[in-house]
Amino acid sequence: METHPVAEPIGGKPHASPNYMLIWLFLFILTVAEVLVAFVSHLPKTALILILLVLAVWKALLVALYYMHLKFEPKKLWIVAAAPLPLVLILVGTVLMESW
Amino acid sequence: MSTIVLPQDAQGHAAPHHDDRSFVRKYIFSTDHKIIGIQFLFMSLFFLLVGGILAMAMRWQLAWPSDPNVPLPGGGMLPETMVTNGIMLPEFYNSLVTMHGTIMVFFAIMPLLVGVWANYLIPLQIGAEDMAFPRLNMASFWTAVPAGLIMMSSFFVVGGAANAGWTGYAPLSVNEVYSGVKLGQQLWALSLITLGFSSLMGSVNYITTIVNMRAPGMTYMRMPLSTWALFITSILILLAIPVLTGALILMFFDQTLGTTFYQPQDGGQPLLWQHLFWFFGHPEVYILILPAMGFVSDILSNGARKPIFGYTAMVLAIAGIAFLGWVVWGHHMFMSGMNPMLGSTFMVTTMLIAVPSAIKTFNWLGTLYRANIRFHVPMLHALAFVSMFVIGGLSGIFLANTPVDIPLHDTYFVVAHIHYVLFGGSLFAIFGAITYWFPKMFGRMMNKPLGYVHFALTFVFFNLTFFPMHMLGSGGHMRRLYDPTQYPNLAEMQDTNVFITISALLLFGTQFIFLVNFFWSLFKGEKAPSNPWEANSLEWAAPSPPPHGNWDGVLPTVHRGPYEYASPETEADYLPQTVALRAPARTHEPIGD
Amino acid sequence: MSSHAAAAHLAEPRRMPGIGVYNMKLGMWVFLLSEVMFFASLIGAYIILRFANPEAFGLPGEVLNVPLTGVNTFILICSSVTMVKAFAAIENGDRNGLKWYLLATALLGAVFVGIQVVEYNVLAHEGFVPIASEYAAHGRDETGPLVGGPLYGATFYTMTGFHGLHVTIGVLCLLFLTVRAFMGKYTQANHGGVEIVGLYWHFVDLVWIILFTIVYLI
Amino acid sequence: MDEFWRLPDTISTFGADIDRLFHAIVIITGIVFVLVEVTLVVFLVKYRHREGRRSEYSHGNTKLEIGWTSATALIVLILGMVSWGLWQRIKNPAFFPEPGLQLEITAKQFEWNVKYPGADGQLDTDDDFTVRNQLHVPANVPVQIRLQAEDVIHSFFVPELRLKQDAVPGMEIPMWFEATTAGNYVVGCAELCGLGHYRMRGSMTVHEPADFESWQQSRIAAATNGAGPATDAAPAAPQGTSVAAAAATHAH
Repeated sequence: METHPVAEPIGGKPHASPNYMLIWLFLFILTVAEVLVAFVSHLPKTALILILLVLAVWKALLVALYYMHLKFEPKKLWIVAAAPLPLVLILVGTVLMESW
Repeated sequence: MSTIVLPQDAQGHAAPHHDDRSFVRKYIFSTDHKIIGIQFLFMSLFFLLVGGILAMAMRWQLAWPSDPNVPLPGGGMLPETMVTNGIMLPEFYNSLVTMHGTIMVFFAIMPLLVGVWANYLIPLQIGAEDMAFPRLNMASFWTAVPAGLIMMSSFFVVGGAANAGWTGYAPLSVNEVYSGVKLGQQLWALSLITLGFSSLMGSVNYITTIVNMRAPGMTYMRMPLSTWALFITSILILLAIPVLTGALILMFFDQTLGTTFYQPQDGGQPLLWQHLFWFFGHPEVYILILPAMGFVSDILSNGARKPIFGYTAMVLAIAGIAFLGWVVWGHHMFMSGMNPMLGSTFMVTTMLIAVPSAIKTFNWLGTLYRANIRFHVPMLHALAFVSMFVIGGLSGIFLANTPVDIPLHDTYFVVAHIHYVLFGGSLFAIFGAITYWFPKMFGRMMNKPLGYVHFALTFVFFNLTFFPMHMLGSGGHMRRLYDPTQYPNLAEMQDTNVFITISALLLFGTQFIFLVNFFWSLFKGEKAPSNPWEANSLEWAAPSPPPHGNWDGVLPTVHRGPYEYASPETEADYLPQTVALRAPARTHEPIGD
Repeated sequence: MSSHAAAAHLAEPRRMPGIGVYNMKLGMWVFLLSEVMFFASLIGAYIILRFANPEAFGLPGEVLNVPLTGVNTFILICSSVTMVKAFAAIENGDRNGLKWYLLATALLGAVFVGIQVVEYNVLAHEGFVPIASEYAAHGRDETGPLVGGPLYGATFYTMTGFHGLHVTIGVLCLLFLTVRAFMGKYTQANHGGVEIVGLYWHFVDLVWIILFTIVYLI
Repeated sequence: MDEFWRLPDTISTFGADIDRLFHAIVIITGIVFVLVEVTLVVFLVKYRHREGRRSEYSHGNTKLEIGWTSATALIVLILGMVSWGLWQRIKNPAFFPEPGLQLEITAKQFEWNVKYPGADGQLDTDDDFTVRNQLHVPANVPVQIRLQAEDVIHSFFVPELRLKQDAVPGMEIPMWFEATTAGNYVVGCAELCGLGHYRMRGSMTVHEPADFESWQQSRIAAATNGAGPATDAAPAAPQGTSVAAAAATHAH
């Protein structure tokens, strides 16, 4: 039922097509790296958690930017997509403060 | 009276727009945003009445606790598990407390502000023919209805309705060993989860509509403040409701599966519920006031016949309140045993909310300065909002201040505060909004004398009911007490409780004037012109009531902001957004946002 | 996915430009934001509970089968790439590619859910259950002492379970898309549905990436 | 002013500070309240509709707005700063004074069980004794209390002490006060805790230090005389189950 008053054709503007298989390879390597970091390395707990979180966020960003095409969207949509992130940080941050 | 002829006026008097939808498609499973708004209006007015009746029963008990000489009127009709020999049982009183809060917050005020007006006003005020997703909109209403039915049904199940307070603090709310209520508490959680889906569908719709479907010339900074407030409220709903849903799901698992998220056995955390609930709950509080601020701004500017003072500051203040709403939830938990450093941090963020609130209040006063004020009924309600919201806001400073909150927390001071904001604030704004947009919704004017009487009595009895509660609270009167006379220090203040109850009964009785006026005007009211208040915003350019599709196929073009009253560009004291003064205006209008 | 009838007679004058994406896509993005908050609430709960009772949670790999889940993660990542390939195909007008990539995505998603069901089954037999009174997980060797506590089971099943529910819904949507693709409903000019469901599917993948790290590896 | 607000006379050392802050806020908010409401009424009368009048065409005044915004921000920030220290002093265990008496209160539906140290003055030893619904403390001695709950959340509230603290199951929350005036007061529960919430009432007796000593001795004597666990039902407490519950009160 929705109308499409904007110039964009349905399905999005034509955009540069990234190499999806390369992203897939990256995701695969990062996943393997995560498992290795968690089980093979003998890092201190805090460093381990930090490295794992960085790897996870890296993977999540790859998915959001390339597979969800955020990289090729109007900048205004970036604002929309980023809106809940500060709130998530506030919630998780306070919860951590409370726990310590 | 007016020198302006609206282009739409001609269409409004033309042959009615042919509509071949069946009755069911038109009025029951309608996808028309206006019908859905009206459906929400009837639903939430019903729940407002239910919530009011529950409050009256509570007040009766508080004034004459367990007094066989003053039995609860109608108590005889209730089963023995609620009222025995005219004496209300404590478990039923706790259910009343819980259900009054839950129903008023989730099924009366929230849909009255958002469900009704976001649906009805947004497309009209931004110049769209309907919502972005009309069928999703219909689904939103038809999800809210079963949620309400589930909530109401809990009164009739074994053990009665939920009785752990509207805040549902765990472990009382998750373990029937402590509360005596199992099924009622589960239905409570289930109903709110269901309602969450309804709100979510609504807010996705409102946001998309406002972002993508504004009429030509309708830049963001030309939107009426009602729409701005509803826009930001939708964002709050979108991001806050899922947190409540998550928290309720964990609660439901605790209640049904035997998990222990919120129960201290095996390491569960009762405070976890409070954190999640209030992380949702404080944005929720602003969901319940921001739209009211928007409506009041529209009505006030119209009644004052003057542009709203500081439009940009008003928009920024709404956004500021909305953002601060996310970082203050801990002020509900000052006494909860939360880390005291967090308490101090939350105090400062909470007190900062005074800043945008003050901006709004002063700007409303600024709007009245050197104005030419018409005291129509909606205007009176809007003015009552301003003066009552000031009291609610100022009493909030007491509660935000951590040391002062120590004696006041969980007392009637809090009850007074919330009712000054939610009744004195939101509900006055709702009365204002209903009386203001009634002609647009139903094509008929509401009765004026009845409107004035209803306003005056409501204003007086409201203050007589809720102001003394401040003093009860600072006197040490705890909330949610079935029988305050059990405490010798509170028994001394019993005459105040009686006074409050009598005022509350009168306040409740006064509302029937409104109901009579509403239904009488619905059928017998004077026919309304398309712009009875001589207002500027787009909805008044459509016929009253607007046809399906709103604009008869031609989107209105917007030339200016919505508050151009007393503009030097025209003879009349108002200048609608659609009126082009300099031809050809269309091509000269800036289109960018 | 949409009818242009309503829009047609309102074509002039044109609306404000809006955000630059069509309504359904904006709507899906907006909806995903609320999903972010939903999972944030579950993760926040997990953090509070875990910090409050570190001893109630097992070490990585102690109870949970990480190799199996690693394979499952790989499957979900693969399904994301087939999804995006499906979208790329129809963008280029390759309707045949769309069909088979969509089918592959749906199947991979179903395999993910299937493996999760197997995983749950095995774990439940090992005594790793969400119900406090029946928790009896002894870890992977089944002979050691009791590992973790009921909260471990409860948070694990809640977080992965709600993700699994999302995957299941996604598979159903994908099957719907596949059927429509085989009926030839999507064209190079009109394939909004593929993009919308794709966004949802990638988001579900994204959530899994975070959950896998938090639940299984930390 | 206290008459109007019905604030009971405070009997704790920090109570007077809270009251001072309360009164300061009453004055600040009172001024704002009067200013706003009077301005509102004056505007309503002065600028009411008259034939031939036209509103001033103005969209605001940026200077004025910046002015009142920063004034409000300044006032609330000062108020916040002033309250910061007092709150930390009352609630942050790092700033608690050296206790002269340590007690443990366990709340449960619907009673307060107060555990006193026995002759050794130490909690968690064999000679501790528990009294139901009766809190006895000496005047002018800092009392530190470990607050816990057995079942649901309760909230310890003595209006005269200006002290309130939730008791949360699974948590042990410290709180302190120093009473200054001997007398009898009421301990209430401020958090909805079930159907008996309204009668979850205890009594607090503040003794002169010497009297407290003798009260404590009599209790210890009663406990060691083999009269069973030292229990005590609150006088005239209207609990339906009071006899059974009193008998069951544990001597840990």
